[in-house]
Amino acid sequence: MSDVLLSARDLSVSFGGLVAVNKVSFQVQRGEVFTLIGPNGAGKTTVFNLISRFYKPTSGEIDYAGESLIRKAAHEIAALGIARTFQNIELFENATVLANLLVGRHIRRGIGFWRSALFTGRARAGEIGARAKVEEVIDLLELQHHRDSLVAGLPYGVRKVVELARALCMEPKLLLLDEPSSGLNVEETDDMAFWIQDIKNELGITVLMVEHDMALVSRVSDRVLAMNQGEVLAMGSPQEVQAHPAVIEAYLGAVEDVALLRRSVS
Amino acid sequence: MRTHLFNNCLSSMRWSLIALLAVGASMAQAQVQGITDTEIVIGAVLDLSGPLAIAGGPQRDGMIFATEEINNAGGIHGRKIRLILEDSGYDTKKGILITQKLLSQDKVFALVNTFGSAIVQATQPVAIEHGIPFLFPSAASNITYLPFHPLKFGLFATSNDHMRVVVDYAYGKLGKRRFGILYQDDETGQSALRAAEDQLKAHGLTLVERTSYKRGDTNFSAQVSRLKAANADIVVVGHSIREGASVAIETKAHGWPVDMMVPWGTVNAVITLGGPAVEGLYGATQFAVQPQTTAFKAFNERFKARFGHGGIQDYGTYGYTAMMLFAEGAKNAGRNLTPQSLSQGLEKIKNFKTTIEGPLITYGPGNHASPADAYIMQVRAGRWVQIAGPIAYENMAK
Amino acid sequence: MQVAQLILSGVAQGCIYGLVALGFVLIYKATETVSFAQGEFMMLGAFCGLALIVGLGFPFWLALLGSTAAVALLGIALERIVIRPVLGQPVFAIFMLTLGLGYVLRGLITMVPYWGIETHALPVPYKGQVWNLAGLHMSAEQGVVIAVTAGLCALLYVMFRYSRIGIAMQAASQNQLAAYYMGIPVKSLNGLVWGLAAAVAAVAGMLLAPMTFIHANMGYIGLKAFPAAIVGGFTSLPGAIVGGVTIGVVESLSGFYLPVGFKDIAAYIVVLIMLMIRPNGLFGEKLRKKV
Amino acid sequence: MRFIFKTSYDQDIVLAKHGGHVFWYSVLGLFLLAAPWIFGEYWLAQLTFVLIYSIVGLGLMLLAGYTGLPSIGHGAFLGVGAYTQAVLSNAGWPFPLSMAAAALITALVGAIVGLPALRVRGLYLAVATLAFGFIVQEAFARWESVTGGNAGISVMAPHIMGWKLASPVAFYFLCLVLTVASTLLIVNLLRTPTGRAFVAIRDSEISAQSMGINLAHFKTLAFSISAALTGLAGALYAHKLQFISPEQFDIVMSIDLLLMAIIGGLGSVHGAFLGAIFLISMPQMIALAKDYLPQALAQANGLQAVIYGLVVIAFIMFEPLGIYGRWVKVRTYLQTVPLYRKGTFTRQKTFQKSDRLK
Repeated sequence: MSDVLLSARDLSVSFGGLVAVNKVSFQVQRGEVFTLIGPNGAGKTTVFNLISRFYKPTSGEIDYAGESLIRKAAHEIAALGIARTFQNIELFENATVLANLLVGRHIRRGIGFWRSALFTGRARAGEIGARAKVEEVIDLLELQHHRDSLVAGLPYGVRKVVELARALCMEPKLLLLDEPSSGLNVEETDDMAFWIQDIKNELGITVLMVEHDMALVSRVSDRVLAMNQGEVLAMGSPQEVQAHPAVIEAYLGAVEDVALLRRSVS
Repeated sequence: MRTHLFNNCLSSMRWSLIALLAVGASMAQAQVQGITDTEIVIGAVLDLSGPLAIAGGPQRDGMIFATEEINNAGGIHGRKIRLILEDSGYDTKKGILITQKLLSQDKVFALVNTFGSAIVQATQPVAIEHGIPFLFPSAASNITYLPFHPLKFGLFATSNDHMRVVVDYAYGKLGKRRFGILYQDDETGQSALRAAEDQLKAHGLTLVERTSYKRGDTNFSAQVSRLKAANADIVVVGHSIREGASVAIETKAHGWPVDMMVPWGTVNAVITLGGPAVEGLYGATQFAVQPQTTAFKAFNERFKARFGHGGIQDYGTYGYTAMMLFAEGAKNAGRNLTPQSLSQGLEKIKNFKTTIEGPLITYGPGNHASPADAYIMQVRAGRWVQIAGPIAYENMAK
Repeated sequence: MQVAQLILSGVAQGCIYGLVALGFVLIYKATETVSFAQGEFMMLGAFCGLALIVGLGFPFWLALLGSTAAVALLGIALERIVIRPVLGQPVFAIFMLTLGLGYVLRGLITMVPYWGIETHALPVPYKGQVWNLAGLHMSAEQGVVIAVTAGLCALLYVMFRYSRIGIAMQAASQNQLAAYYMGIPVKSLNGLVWGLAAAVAAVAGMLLAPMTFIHANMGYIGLKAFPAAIVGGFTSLPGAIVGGVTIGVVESLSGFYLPVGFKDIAAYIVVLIMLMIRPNGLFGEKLRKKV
Repeated sequence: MRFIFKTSYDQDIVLAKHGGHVFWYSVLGLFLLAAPWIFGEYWLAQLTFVLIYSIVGLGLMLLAGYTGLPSIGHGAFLGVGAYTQAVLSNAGWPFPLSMAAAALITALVGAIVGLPALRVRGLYLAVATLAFGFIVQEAFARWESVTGGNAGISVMAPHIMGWKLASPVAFYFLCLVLTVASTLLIVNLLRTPTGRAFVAIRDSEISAQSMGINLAHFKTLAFSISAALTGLAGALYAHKLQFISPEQFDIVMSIDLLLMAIIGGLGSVHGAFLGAIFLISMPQMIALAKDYLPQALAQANGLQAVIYGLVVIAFIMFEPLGIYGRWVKVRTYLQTVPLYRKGTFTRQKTFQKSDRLK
């Protein structure tokens, strides 16, 4: 499979002298699950934030489906078909799950201020269409009985799923998952793995994720990229990367992460 | 749209009804708003909590005192006055709402001494529209009696008149030539400014410096620097009480011994606040608390007994006079009291004067103007002393 | 010469703004809330001092301490009763809460018969004295304001730098949760911070009183302390004073050189410009949310 | 307890969710239509003010409640609308035109004031709007050729083609129509992508962006709509008071408006109305209460401020969701009694959200 969806070339960013990401290059193939691993502060999330254009790279290029992301604004990324979730959940706390998911349809709203204000027939049709799509996702991720509850009241695990659902409602081509299993218990992690595979196989969505739980990583990833202190350590199949001496060394460097390497922590 | 039209004419009927009530002449006594066989309801909108509560408080006491005197003396043709005092906090919106309440809820017969130019400007039309007499408002501008209307009567000296008196006095008696003015940045202050400029023009002079402050300002050093830089030999502080004292203090802080005048607000507060700094300050007032005639002394003792704190003063005298003036007009109107008969009753008043020293008040058909004369006062040894008056300004125009 | 004179009086006025702003910053740093009631604390401080001097015949300096202490206690009490229960609610709600607090405090003062609605002069030993330094006139009032402000800043600096409690406060203001885990009693610290802020405001009130007068609405000067705090960067203590002085001087100069009216809005124009070009103010730190 | 079985998506979209809604809102509607014949002149005037303030409340609700952008400058917006209306209708414009102009001009001003919102938020934004408020008020006082300066200007009754809405009743209905229109506008926005974008911005700017929401566009939009409604209310306000002067649109007015929204209940359309009712009726209630209070207390000037302040404090401490929030609880209780579970509404304590972090 030689069809590249996203490619980063010599990506670097530094905040006030501190180099967070240094000359990182990688390519994400269409239809694969590509995972970034590495100890805390390795710069994985920073790479995500570069892709979603929250940060501006000091140098380097990011191309997505043939066009450069560098010249895009943060809010233009979604329209290209890139959705993401966040390490520590960024949901719309004081809205219902339903409302959260409907926001996912924003880029496909197709009506402006005046049609909204007057609630024209087209607005109504749009609403019903959006709702139909949202319901599909709700069924897929089994959120039915949370539909009308406020996010603020939901347990962590469910929120994690809601955030995933919200991303799926965007019908993205590329899905960025930032530590999808963090804070989940074993069963929830299991579901998550299952869903990630579904997303890849059933929905045909390419997934780029950051993950600590190596069990999950090896289970769903096609390829893994290990980072440390903003630099690429190794890239390849999960097994290869885990075996890679540099990677082990890096993890041993940070004791608490050895634990993460060995067993999956909730 | 039809409903609109419908309501429109319906309510226009209501309006004409109110008008009829107001005109009242043809109607039975009982139907005049605010009048019963035993009672006359009077409304007053004062500033009791706002920035000018310093003046509103004394006014309230003056009005209450007058009302009690009248009622104790048997009232007016057998009717006692019921005085409804409301607090506007010197807030225009609040003033308007309260006035609407007095008119349509408390059903007052007349509004006496509404306080504050902006509030008067806003509420006078409403009252007149209701056919309710709008009497003796404390607004230092001639809108209190102009344009002429049978239900409008002025008593409060206009800022223009007093400013002109003050300017004349400073020019003629004090030989001042370099006038600087520090006026409060609102309508009253600005019209005072215009009056000063106008009167100076009559003497062939112009202001050497004009600067303003906002109500509640705390720091006047910039303004005083300006006046000092212009080397004024007298500073007129337009429309203020608290600020007058502040400015006096500020000039001392600048080591600048300059004469100062306030066209009104000769209240003791200025002295208690300003202390030695206001010694020698000139001021003008409409009703003087001197000479201390025996009659006045007795009056003031009664006043003290009633309200405690240091006897009647400037704004108190105004409130008192306003109520007495109303009573006089109502007496003249006779038992059949309507807005019209009251108006005619007031127009009968000639050379009216209360126990308190003041200009002789005279109204007449077509003349509801406030008296223009003023007493010139000065702070001497820590108290206001009357040094001239009552005098009116010389109108150079004529 | 003229300019120097204007700047001098601007600085004096600015110190008042600065002191009130100092209260804002203290509270904001510690609890990330803004107390709209600072101005009212200032007003209370002045009234309290007046009561002590006129009523109980205290000497000025003693009254200064007395009212400062009293208002500080009030601050602590209010934090405990009103603010602490609502911590965790949106910053904005707490802001409105302190607004309501301001209404109540101002209302209570005006409810005191006669006394409350009247304007009072604060008798101080140095009243009316004027110093003449090299052609510059400075009233003793202004001098005292500047001196005390400087002293107060030094005091606060030392306290935050060296005393354990000061350091604890700093820690808490950096990261409440972390500080809490480190065993710092964050809650009672917040109480102290409120007390401190109230105290500073009270001092400002006592200093302002001789220059202007004491009345229920004198607290509105707090509105000009907001721009001061923003200009200084809402998270910097020295910034508050610098911001205050900046505002004061700009006002004084615009009052002299610019046409009527500019003096009154100078502060707000300055703050808008600042927000446009440098939202974090002169000394504010820039923080970024981690996602 | 009422259970609603949903059979179509429409049921979540339509405004009246069930028969109860239909019934009660029709009752309210009839009451409002009959009001002029139920109330005397004075109370009708109060009701008219309630309507006018409700429109402001809606605007403020959209901005502060739904988009999370606090404004202490709405007094100034009200002023811009009022002055535009005063000047134009005195210049002989028919009221539909002048009111449209008032709304439009205020919307433009709002868009400008919104500019800082693109860079700063929370407290900083609040101060920016505060500063703007002062500057605009100063402009009213200075621009004498148009505004009449501190002298203020009196406003003639709304008129069109010679027909004057001079009577309080006619004017009441004008306010009623505009209030209903504004309400529909807001609820429509809130059930469509635009409204959800506002909420998204309120709760998490960062993920709103990653959902493809253009912050600059929607923040400016929120400010413009809010300002437009406030401007429209200002136009009505000008006619109702018949006289406007700069000091009417000061900081105190802005704060009152904000408190109105808070007390009514941020983030609920009902709140806008409840808040307005509170703001207007509170002074009346106190006036009535005065008759029963001891003289010394009743005469005290600060009483109103104290009560006002206490109410605000009480609401934020015990009922952050405002009057509407309280009502919801009472209603749920009545519906579920005796099955009502204690603590149905207990909020879990959240850690303080940092406002410094953007």
